Amino acid sequence: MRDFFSSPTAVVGTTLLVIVLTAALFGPWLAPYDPQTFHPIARLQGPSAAHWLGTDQFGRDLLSRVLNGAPSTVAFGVFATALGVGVGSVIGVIAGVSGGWVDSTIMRILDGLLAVPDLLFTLLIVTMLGGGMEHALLAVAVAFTPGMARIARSAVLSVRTRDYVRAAIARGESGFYIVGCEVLPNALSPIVVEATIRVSFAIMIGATLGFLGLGAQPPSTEWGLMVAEARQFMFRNPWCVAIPGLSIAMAALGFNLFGDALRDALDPRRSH
Amino acid sequence: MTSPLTPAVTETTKAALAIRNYSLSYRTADGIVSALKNIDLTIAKGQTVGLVGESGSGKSSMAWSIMRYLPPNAVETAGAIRLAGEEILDYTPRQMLDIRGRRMAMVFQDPSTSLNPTIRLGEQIAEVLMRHRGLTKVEAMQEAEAALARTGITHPKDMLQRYPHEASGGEKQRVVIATAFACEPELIIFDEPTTALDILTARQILDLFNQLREETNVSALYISHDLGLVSRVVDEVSVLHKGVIVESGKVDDVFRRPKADYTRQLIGAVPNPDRWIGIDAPVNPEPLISLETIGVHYNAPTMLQKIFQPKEAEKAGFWGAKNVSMDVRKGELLGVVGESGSGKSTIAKVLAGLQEFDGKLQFDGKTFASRKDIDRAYRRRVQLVFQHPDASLNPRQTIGTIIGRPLKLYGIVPADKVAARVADLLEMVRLPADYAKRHPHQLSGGEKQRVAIARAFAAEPDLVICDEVTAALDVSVQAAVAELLVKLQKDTGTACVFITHDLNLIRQLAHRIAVMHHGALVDFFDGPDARSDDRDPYTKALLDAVPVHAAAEQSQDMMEGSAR
Amino acid sequence: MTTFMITRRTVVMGMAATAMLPGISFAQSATPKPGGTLKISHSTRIATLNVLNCSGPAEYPVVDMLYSGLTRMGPDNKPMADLAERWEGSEDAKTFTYFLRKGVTFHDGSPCTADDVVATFQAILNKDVPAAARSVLNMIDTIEAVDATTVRFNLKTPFADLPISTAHANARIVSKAALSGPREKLDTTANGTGPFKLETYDSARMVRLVKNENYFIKGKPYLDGVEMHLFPDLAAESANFLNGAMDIMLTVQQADFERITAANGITTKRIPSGRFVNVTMRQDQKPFDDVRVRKALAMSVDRGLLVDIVLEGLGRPAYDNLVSPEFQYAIKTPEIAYDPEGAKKLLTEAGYPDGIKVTLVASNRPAIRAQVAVALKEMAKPAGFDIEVETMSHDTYLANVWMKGSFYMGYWGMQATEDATFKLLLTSDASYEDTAWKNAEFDTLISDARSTTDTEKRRELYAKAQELQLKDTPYIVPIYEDILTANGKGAEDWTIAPLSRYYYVENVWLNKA
Amino acid sequence: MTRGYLIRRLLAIFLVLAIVTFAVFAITTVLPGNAAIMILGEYATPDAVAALERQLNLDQPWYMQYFNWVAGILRGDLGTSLRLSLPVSDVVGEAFLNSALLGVTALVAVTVIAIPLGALAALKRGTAVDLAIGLFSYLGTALPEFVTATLLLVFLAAPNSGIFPAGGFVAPWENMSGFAYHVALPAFTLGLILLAHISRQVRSEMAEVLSSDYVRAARLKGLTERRVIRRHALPNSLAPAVAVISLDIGYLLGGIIVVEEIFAWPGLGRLLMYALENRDLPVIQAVTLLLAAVYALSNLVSDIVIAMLDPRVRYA
Repeated sequence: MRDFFSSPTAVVGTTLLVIVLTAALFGPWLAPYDPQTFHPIARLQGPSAAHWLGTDQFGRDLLSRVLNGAPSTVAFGVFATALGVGVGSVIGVIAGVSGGWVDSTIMRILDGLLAVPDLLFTLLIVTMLGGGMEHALLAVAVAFTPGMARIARSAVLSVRTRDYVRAAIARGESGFYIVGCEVLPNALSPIVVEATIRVSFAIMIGATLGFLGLGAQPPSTEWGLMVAEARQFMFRNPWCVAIPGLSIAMAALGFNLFGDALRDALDPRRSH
Repeated sequence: MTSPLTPAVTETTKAALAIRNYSLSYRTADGIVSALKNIDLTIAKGQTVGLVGESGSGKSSMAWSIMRYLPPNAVETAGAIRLAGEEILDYTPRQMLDIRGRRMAMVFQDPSTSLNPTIRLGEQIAEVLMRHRGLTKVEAMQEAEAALARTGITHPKDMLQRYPHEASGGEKQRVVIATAFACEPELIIFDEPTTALDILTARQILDLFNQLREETNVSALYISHDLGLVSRVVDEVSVLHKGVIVESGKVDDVFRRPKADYTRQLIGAVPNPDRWIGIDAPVNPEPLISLETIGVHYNAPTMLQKIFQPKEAEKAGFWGAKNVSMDVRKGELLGVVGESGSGKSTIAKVLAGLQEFDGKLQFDGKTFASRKDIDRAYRRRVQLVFQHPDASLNPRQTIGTIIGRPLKLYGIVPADKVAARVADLLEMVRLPADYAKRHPHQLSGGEKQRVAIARAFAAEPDLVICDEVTAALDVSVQAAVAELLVKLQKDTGTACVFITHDLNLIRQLAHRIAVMHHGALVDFFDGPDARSDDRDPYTKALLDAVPVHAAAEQSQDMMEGSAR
Repeated sequence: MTTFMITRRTVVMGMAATAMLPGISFAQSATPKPGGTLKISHSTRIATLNVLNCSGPAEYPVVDMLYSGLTRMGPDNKPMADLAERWEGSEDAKTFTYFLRKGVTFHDGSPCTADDVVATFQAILNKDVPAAARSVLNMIDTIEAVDATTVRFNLKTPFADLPISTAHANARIVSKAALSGPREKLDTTANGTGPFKLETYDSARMVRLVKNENYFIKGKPYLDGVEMHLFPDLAAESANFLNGAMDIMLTVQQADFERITAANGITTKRIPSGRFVNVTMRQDQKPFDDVRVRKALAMSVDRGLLVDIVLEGLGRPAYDNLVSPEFQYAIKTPEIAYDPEGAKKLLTEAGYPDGIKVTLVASNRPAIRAQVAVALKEMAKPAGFDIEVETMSHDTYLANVWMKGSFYMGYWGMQATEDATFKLLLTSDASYEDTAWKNAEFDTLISDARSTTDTEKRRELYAKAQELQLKDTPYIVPIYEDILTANGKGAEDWTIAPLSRYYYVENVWLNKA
Repeated sequence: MTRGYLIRRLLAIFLVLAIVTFAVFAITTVLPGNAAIMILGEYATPDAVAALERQLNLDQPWYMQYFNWVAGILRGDLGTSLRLSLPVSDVVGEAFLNSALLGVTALVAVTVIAIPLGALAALKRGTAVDLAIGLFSYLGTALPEFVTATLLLVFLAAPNSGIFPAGGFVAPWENMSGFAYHVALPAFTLGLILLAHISRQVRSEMAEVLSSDYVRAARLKGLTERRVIRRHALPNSLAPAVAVISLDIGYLLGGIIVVEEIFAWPGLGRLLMYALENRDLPVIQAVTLLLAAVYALSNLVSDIVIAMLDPRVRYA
């Protein structure tokens, strides 16, 4: 762990992540105002003593809205990824462990799904499902599944041929023990690393869907939606698009940097 | 420390390379780490000097220092390195650019990584000629062809057009050597040039080296961990230990009358085929396990292929083992030797139940005709130790868990006795009992291999298969592991199949030796008969290819004393 | 050039007296110069040119330029002459005769005659073909071509407003030939009698129209051509308009209006209109079956504030009357004060002392629906309404909520008449009757007003209908939205009718050096 | 790279496309609402909807619709847009061309900038230059297109002071400088993520190659640094970069949806959004098909390029 924090990537990533997660966990309680309350006399204002980050078109406090939107924005990324990674990993592990025709059938289908670009795939699914946060979450998860399955499979495959797994096979261990105690613990780190980085993509896709009107819906304080709603006013008060936009960037950056640092720390090839 | 051979000043000026009182350190997170201390080394014109040491001794750092190719965190604290009397420590990087490749060249350990995979071999030789001798591309290619021809490649013109992956390991190393000799340098550094090659190929490269050295009268620094090998090619040798040259001198002097303890220890660790260290042969040999016409076909053609493309199907895949029949006797140590790809590891996998096979295995009255038949009882009684201890121990488990696992799996001891038994096993392989709490990455390579061996013996097996268990270890560690195995065999009466490419080592240990080549069993004989005339020609070739250092036979007594 | 329409019948006179040929009523800023190409920006796609069923905000100006109707609604919201230079209605308001201009030709040169008119109206009435104007013309029994330039409509029931119905933007005259050919051709081609002809139809970027040299009003149009440029992103649209790339911004967003008004050389226009947002409350189920609950909600809406924050002040508070002051028979609607305390009391009376928890559905398009819903949620909170706003995509809304849900946001453009408004939403047989209000007395009032030709009598009937509506509050109508448009320097005489379906581009000219 | 291999790859692509279109079709028909309702909007009356459904053949069962659609495809007829009443091939063809202009501009710009940038970072590893490039690329990957686009609009296309137009399209054959002027911001937005991604990839590949034995060997042969970089290191770090670029085309195809929407670029992305909103199935199908085909083909092309760059890679 000492090595982990010796890289600037890890320090910056962890710092950002702590900020974002704090906002996600305690944001609604930290917010100085009710995020939905109108302040008709203080509309579209820049930062001031009363409103640290300014206000939006209804005079709602931007800081409070951003803090309030943190849980839904971050949770979206985390849960969509968790779901996609969970299902994808199970599929990938099944493919990787079974091998043979099961593996090749699963891989053919995954290749087919991977032929559709991520955002397009998500967009199709979410439109089919009819928009909304839950559907967007499901869509991102579904879109992540094939890629994650692939990564999980290759992680399993690379572990499967390690000598300690062979040793377990030679010992006559049960398949359950081999997968559970020998393969999975060692295949987990690439999956965890990938999942961490993917949270940042999920946050970005979620925000994009919110922006396109297919994700979170008013009066939600999801950050992508906040940018979309404020776009009309962006020349009058750039703060109301910049604040949620940069919040998204910060959250995505945090997960991204943290994931990369994690990868470096876990990859024996890179550490010396 | 003072070198025993302090050369005269006049000699220094004449020397191709003279290193004086040179020290090198690296700045690391843990502070400054010393790599080389007060090195004195002289290579006279036309002379070859050996630099021998185990991994971590600093022998590679020495090569980089001479080539002036050091990482940014290197700190040269003192000394001089002179090439034909010129102080190269003072040279600018630009000046060094003109010296490297022209006046000093280097041959690397692994030709498959030191050649650029995307550039044709011809260009890789020619670029040096164009750079240093100012030849045009056409001239350089002609010259490259000639250089390659000198290395004994049969169709040099054809070879120039190939990519590295289209050439064999030996051919690639010849290309590297041709490149090194291309500009007729004053000094060539050979950094373990045969380690990555097979026995026979290594021998050929060694011969080539000797031949070229005579032809060109080049000076050379030959870096190796292999004492036997060094004794065949060098005039003088320096032994490097932890960054310090502990001894140097004429090769015969050093090997016959080593002065430093470390040299003695090192020489003692070198396998000497004439020094038996194994246990006595079993008195009444009973077969334990027998292999009957075992065959393994990798990438075998599918049924469909056989029907529709019989021609292609014939060629598809290759035989890892073909029609191999032999037996292992109770309590004996059977050696299986061969070059890489000979099928020796395939036999290990078949025995360990890791590889599907044709034919039959007979074990204790039971017959196994397929991998699926192999039951847990068999698996308990036949244990496998892998080549790389790094890979065979699960990095996420503690040593205690790893060694305890067979105990639990096979119910060898009651659950509450597992910890105690693990401690016993650790002690048996000469490791402290508190290692049980550690993770593999906290152990050294030799210690990890001991753990792997302890795990195998934990199952109280009848047969332990050792697949190149010493190959990844340093010489001194190798010897200790081999001894440990013998001791365990003595204590437990377990039979052992010892798979190796090291003929010297196996002749010290094995009661019987099987020789494999291209998947087939070509020779099978009792250990003492290794040198008899009715050996297969391939066996003879292998035995001839293996270097045995000149001093070995003559100073046997003394070495035995130093090893114990 | 002017032919004032003098008819014997007061009823029609009442509406038609001020009808005049286009152009007359406009106070012109200077002598129009001919020539030039007008560039109009818009933000919704022109998906079809089919005049019979187009409905897009940017499709209306295009069909208004390409086609002419028998009559046309003027900027004063009264029918004026178009292809018909005059019309007569019978005393019982059951027979109407239209007299067409002579010598009018379609863009391809073929003459426009009574046969084309008959074919068009028959097509509109044909139930097998989608036609947006059918609901305002379904009282027509038969149409006959009396001669080449005279058409007679025989109605099933008396209907005094027929000249307004025939001015419907989707009731413009299409040639008989086009109607008998493949119907899809109408989507992408146009052969009308309007002031402009179609040159390029690229629905993804730009629709380009060119001057109809044979337009039936001599000397018009002034422009050589008109280009409709599509900018799906509002910010991009306003930026392009402000930097002078576009002459006219068809629709200005409230958020941008002040900024654009302040820009140099830009003239913005605010046209008060009867366009409104309404809250649909299903009255055959709880809790909105109780008029006190509806009244309580009405009192929980701060209409002035809504106009300020949602419309940026560019509209007027409405007090639940579907009929805005622009209508001829609009009554003066009493104001409803924002009174959450009173609303709370009313709710308690109605048996909801702990307030009401309801879900208000809003489509995400246009954004105003969700904005009003979100604002409503905040405003009604102190009164005890715990409103959860559920915003959804428009297609889901149309498929699942619209006409089915119990509490959702509606958004309607201004209708041509009181009759059209009430027949759209409130009468028992209204096309989009989505509240289950169904008031027999109200139905009678509307149907009586239809067949009455006396203006005062109608005023009385419509006043009663509006009062009945206000008494029962079938809908919350919080605001009327102004139509906002803007033209850049040099684009003269640009205007939009309050009905927002009529643009009079033939009067627009470019005053550029 | 045999002909048999190419044929098999192409067949696989067709199979994938068939799966994709069938899936899209099947799901779309399960949804509530259809093109008729969307066309008529809130002016829909049941009989008008029924009439339009008949006209658009939406009253047929979905498998018949799919069958007809596939039959049309096989005849080379992509059908007619339900919403726009124009041949799908025309609508999609023009949009594709416009998207290709944007996409290729972005991709070429990114490739030209990202590879030297990544190589530079690798060569200057650990220095301020590396840090700056790293920071930039991390920021680039963390900004979703709509945020980048919005911020660019605020700062570079503000109405009175703006340097660039806020959107719109000028065809290069009409006016080249106009095209460049209009394509700048959308291409930058589209390229930012890729730029970051590719330069990072090149950096890490290059760093790996630079620490490889053969680069060390090349240096120890006394070759000039210039030759070591250009002949030995760079070409070998390109093959993986090409693989990343082809994967990134997937991002690009997703990104154009947002970018075209914001910058009023009349391409496939905007067409797709419009078709999705209006349930215009033939257009959705054609666009999805096209995007998936472009992606699949770009993967194939990248594999071929990689095989050309790296003689070790052989396909059979």
